[in-house]
Amino acid sequence: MSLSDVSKSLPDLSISIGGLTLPSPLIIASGLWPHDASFWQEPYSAGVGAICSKGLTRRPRTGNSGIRIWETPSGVLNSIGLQNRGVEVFVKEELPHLAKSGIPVIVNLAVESLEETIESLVLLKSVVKDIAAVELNVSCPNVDCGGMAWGMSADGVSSVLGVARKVWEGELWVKLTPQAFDLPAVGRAAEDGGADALVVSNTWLGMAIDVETKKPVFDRIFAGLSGPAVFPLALRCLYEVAGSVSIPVIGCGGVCSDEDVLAMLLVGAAAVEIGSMLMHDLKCISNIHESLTKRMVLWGVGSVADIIGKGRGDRF
Amino acid sequence: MSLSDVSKSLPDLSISIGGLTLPSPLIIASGLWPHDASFWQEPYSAGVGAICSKGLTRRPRTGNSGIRIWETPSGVLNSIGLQNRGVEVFVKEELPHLAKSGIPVIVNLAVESLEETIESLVLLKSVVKDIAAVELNVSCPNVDCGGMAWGMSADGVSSVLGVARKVWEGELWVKLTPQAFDLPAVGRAAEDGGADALVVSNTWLGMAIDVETKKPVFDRIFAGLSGPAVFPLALRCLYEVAGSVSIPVIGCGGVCSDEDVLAMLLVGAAAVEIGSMLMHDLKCISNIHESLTKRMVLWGVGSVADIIGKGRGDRF
Amino acid sequence: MQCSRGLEREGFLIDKAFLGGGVYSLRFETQELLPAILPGQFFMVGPHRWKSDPFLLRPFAVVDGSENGVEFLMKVVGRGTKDIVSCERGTSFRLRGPLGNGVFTATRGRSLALVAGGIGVAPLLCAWKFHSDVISSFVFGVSNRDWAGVADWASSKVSGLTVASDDGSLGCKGTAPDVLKKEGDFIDEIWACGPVPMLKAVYETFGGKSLIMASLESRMGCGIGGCHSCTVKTQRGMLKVCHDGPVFDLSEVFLDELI
Amino acid sequence: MQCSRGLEREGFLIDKAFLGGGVYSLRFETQELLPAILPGQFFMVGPHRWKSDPFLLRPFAVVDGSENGVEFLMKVVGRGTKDIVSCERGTSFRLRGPLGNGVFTATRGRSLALVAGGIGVAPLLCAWKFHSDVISSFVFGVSNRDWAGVADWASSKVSGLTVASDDGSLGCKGTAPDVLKKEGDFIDEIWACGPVPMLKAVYETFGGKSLIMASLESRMGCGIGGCHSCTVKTQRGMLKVCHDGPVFDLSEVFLDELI
Ligand SMILES: Cc1cc2nc3c(=O)[nH]c(=O)nc-3n(C[C@H](O)[C@H](O)[C@H](O)COP(=O)(O)OP(=O)(O)OC[C@H]3O[C@@H](n4cnc5c(N)ncnc54)[C@H](O)[C@@H]3O)c2cc1C
Ligand SMILES: Cc1cc2nc3c(=O)[nH]c(=O)nc-3n(C[C@H](O)[C@H](O)[C@H](O)COP(=O)(O)OP(=O)(O)OC[C@H]3O[C@@H](n4cnc5c(N)ncnc54)[C@H](O)[C@@H]3O)c2cc1C
Ligand SMILES: Cc1cc2nc3c(=O)[nH]c(=O)nc-3n(C[C@H](O)[C@H](O)[C@H](O)COP(=O)(O)O)c2cc1C
Ligand SMILES: Cc1cc2nc3c(=O)[nH]c(=O)nc-3n(C[C@H](O)[C@H](O)[C@H](O)COP(=O)(O)O)c2cc1C
Ligand code: FES
Ligand code: FES
Repeated sequence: MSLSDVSKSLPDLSISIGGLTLPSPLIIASGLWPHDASFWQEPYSAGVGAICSKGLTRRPRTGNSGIRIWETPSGVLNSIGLQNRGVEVFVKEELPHLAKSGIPVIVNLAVESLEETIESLVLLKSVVKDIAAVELNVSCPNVDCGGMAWGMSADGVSSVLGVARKVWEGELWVKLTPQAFDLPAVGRAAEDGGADALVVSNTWLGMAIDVETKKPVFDRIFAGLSGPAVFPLALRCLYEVAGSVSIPVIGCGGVCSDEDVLAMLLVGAAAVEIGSMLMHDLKCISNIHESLTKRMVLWGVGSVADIIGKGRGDRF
Repeated sequence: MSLSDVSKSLPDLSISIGGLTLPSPLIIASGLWPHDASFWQEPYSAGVGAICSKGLTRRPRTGNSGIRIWETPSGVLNSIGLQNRGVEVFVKEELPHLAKSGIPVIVNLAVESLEETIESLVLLKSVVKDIAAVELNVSCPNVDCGGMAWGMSADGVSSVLGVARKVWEGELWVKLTPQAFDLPAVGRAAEDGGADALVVSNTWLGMAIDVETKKPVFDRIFAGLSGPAVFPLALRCLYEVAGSVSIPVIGCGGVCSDEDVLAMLLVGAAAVEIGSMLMHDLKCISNIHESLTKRMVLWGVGSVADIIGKGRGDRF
Repeated sequence: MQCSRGLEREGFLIDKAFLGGGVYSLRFETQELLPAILPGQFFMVGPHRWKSDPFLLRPFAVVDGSENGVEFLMKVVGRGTKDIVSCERGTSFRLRGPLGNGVFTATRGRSLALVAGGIGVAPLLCAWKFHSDVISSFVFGVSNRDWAGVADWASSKVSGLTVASDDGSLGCKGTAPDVLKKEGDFIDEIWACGPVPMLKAVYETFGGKSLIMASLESRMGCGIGGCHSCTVKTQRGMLKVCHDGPVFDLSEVFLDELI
Repeated sequence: MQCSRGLEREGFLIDKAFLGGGVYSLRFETQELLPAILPGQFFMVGPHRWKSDPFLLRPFAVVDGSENGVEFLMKVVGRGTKDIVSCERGTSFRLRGPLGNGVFTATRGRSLALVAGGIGVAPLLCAWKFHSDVISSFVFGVSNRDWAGVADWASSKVSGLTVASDDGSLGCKGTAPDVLKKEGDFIDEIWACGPVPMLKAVYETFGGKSLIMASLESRMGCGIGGCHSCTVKTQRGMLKVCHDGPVFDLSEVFLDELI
């Protein structure tokens, strides 16, 4: 592997994903950050390339009952159930404030039915100038009304893109689910359907028992696993998908450090999303940004683009 | 849930799996314990219900080149590549010593080709009296010569059992791979094919990058993830399979404590296998056995059978 | 909740005292100045040596705060609290806070009583410090004598604290709400914190008659209203304990849905 | 490797000294008696507070052992060693050992030299203690003056230790094998431990002429020959460093395959 040798001036951490340019490859993943403009500014904005909204649905959702979060070894199970105020309220009451921050807004849209997806995208169209990209969440394992199904197969994802791509002309990302059997095939279907980028991937289906009560912790029994525990799994998925498509792929799952970011870039990520680690440290993104910059200087690498895909090795 | 209320006498930790009775539900998983009789005795044997052999193949294998183990957050990636001396040497030189220990021997047989599987089972037949059960490993993600393929689908597992069940009349377990898309379907195929029990499951496909060398850590790039990190995932798989078959299911993946054992029993495991935790603590099984016993006394539960499946709750 | 200077800062454990009953008092010092802390507010806390396991910080109510320090009362209940109280003086911690927008606020001219159950005394000690002039009684209910050290410690901070224990082995015999009932004539407002059964008893005894403001607990991820982990069901929908609370008007809360 | 009484036992850190260059000397005390320890043997070590992250114990060669104690020399290279050396005296540890069947064994009447590179000095200090009567020279090669403290410490244990440094800033200038070559007339046997490039240099210089027994490193899981994680490629197949070594006849080892 040869990383191009450049001058020791400060490296350029900006990246491009399809038609979009972001100041940093570090994106806040969906479901972690408040839709509250006071958190979309210094000191939290330092090093942030973009912020994904909480998963939105056409209509407001109250989310799941019972316990919603449970710690596991180096991980977190969550069963939030897409609590959100709905796309309309988001567009009218929240987005205007968030957009003012200057931080690129990625709208995470949970795909329920095709009809609702179309309706939501039409609503978002009216504010397309405030939206850097729409990220279609075809992965949420907490919802039984179709959310799971779409991302499990190439066919499902093709159907979604068939309608979405017609309505939404802005940047369109698809956030895959690791529960899919053949992730590269699902990724190719998204590419063929016109996605501008893929996010690999979402939480992993797990569960927990509370030994004291002798019952499942979560009312819905299953919940999504995220955090450092899943990093080796997410990296493998990323490696597979990045090797199978030609659109940019964004890594997501368990990223905690500049090493994790570099590992994802080296296997082919164009950027990374960071989720659970923000619960551990609100300032982790600016810390990672700083150490990433230092390491790039040390390596003599001038831009993130010079790292992407340079560490894939050969599979067998 | 109601656990039957019994007298406070010492609880009975013995369990039965198909036609087999084991003194404890705690089984040492394949690939962790030396085939060295000096480790098949006190103090290591305390609390052990059975020991699975290293994965055996028809012919000796040297295993994989390069780094073979790598620590991850609360987990371990391994790429051993089934290094073993072959079934013949095992039968002649190793098994006699191990069997003498009195600890039930579970022979973990890696399924490569169907022919080799038949040949191996024929060899094992000659020493059937020393073997408590054969555990067919249709899961190993490190081997490209078919090992992966069989466990990925119901059809693959049906083919394997089609030949195996004809040759091997002793207890026959199938150890599934979590990479399969529809684990319950694969489990049902094994049950229909005549398996006496299922083990759910094996390691999860992951990878690692060494940021210093900017390369994949493992020569084969992918490796199997085990250890506490995967427990929530393994528990979910176990829950799904145990709800789909009527033969006993043995839980495996990330078990570290009596709480983990109880969680697996509560969702339906008839026993559990413990692997990686032995690297952390050689005596973990006797410790878990002790705390499990204490907790059963506390709960007023007289036998493991009274716990199995009592904490499943209802899915939706 | 103020976030312009950032809520995440480093603090050092400077004092640790065991009070009995599994409860410790812990004091932290910060280099950066802390914003003003209101009664009911809390911090997410964890030693820096927690890298990925344990992964989540734990929420604790502020007992007392200053410009560069904060004090908590911590009951050991699981692995997180066990590890925290095992830290030596000088250990570096993450202190995220002060968090919470729903706090204890006194209204002029209204009679006010405080009722705490067990470790729920923590935020009420802070409330007492701010509003002792308007608080007519403060009942601290505990299970038994194991809590003697904590009760003494609390009594040294709160003049006229009434201690009650379920088995009568400490202070008066009875539950905190029972004792408060005996003590009190009509009370306009009650501030409560404690286990769910106690909150229910308070509501049953005083609901409708008095405004009951209670500090609730919930499992938390972020503490800043981002992750939706910590919600409770209320008349106004699923509200976030960390952001909309932790102090709520109990008449709005579906008590049977509290975990 | 003896396992009848069990290899897994508790030990307490009783002494910790920083020697410079990122190297610490650590001494542990055990309550249970330790079996006799042979030079080259090692322990898998980790504080009890490691629950699941870090998960694996780390292997360290014995520098000195007694019935109820063992001493290691530890260089901080990553998260595990960093955390271990940050432990206070009194911290409780897992000590799995003594491990390894391939050890340093002296044969009567053969001339013997020791050559160490950096932290590889650890097992050779133990070998010296056992066999100083038959060892003609002991060369300790280091990179530079950062190692002065370690070199002094080692010199206090080994009379006649020759220190060499790559840049000449400490002891003689040159690599350890170079210096040994200058020192020595014909040597029957060399015991070596150090980084792979040093082992290769030793083999190039003395291979064929002297028997070279080297203590090798490898990433380990169990330390007892169970997991097959720690293998090295040799003429006799893939052998386990923990069980068949850690000391091997270098002429049997495929040096280019060492990681
Ligand atoms: C706003 C607020 C204020 C609190 N103030 C105090 C206080 O002043 N003193 C005190 O001792 N305790 C307080 N608690 C409870 C305290 O947070 C828990 O006891 C603690 O998190 C348990 O952690 P653990 O790791 O020891 O237990 P474990 O059971 O091992 O915890 C595992 C996980 O569950 C969470 N958890 C467990 N119990 C609770 C709980 N009751 N509430 C919230 N999360 C929980 C932990 O955060 C962690 O994620 C407060 C909780 C909240 C929400
Ligand atoms: C038989 C033997 C004896 C040893 N004796 C000593 C000694 O006396 N003094 C000393 O300072 N070091 C010794 N080492 C090396 C020491 O084990 C490693 O430096 C240490 O494990 C690194 O751990 P870490 O967590 O700090 O590094 P990290 O790189 O963070 O370690 C991560 C993982 O890699 C493993 N690892 C990393 N480097 C090595 C290595 N070189 N060898 C084996 N495993 C490694 C760790 O065990 C852990 O699983 C010995 C190694 C072996 C095999
Ligand atoms: C509390 C919580 C809420 C989440 N909500 C959403 C969501 O609404 N939409 C979505 O696509 N992903 C959601 N996720 C998944 C994350 O965006 C991310 O894909 C996943 O957690 C893996 O990354 P991480 O390990 O960095 O957290 C959520 C994750 C957590 C922990
Ligand atoms: C080093 C190592 C070697 C293994 N070798 C085998 C094997 O030969 N055959 C097999 O079926 N499983 C093998 N496994 C998988 C374990 O038996 C077990 O299924 C898996 O590690 C999950 O359980 P755990 O998290 O308790 O380790 C191996 C695991 C490890 C860590
Ligand atoms: S803890 Fe994250 S929203 Fe309350
Ligand atoms: S470390 Fe397990 S076999 Fe050597």
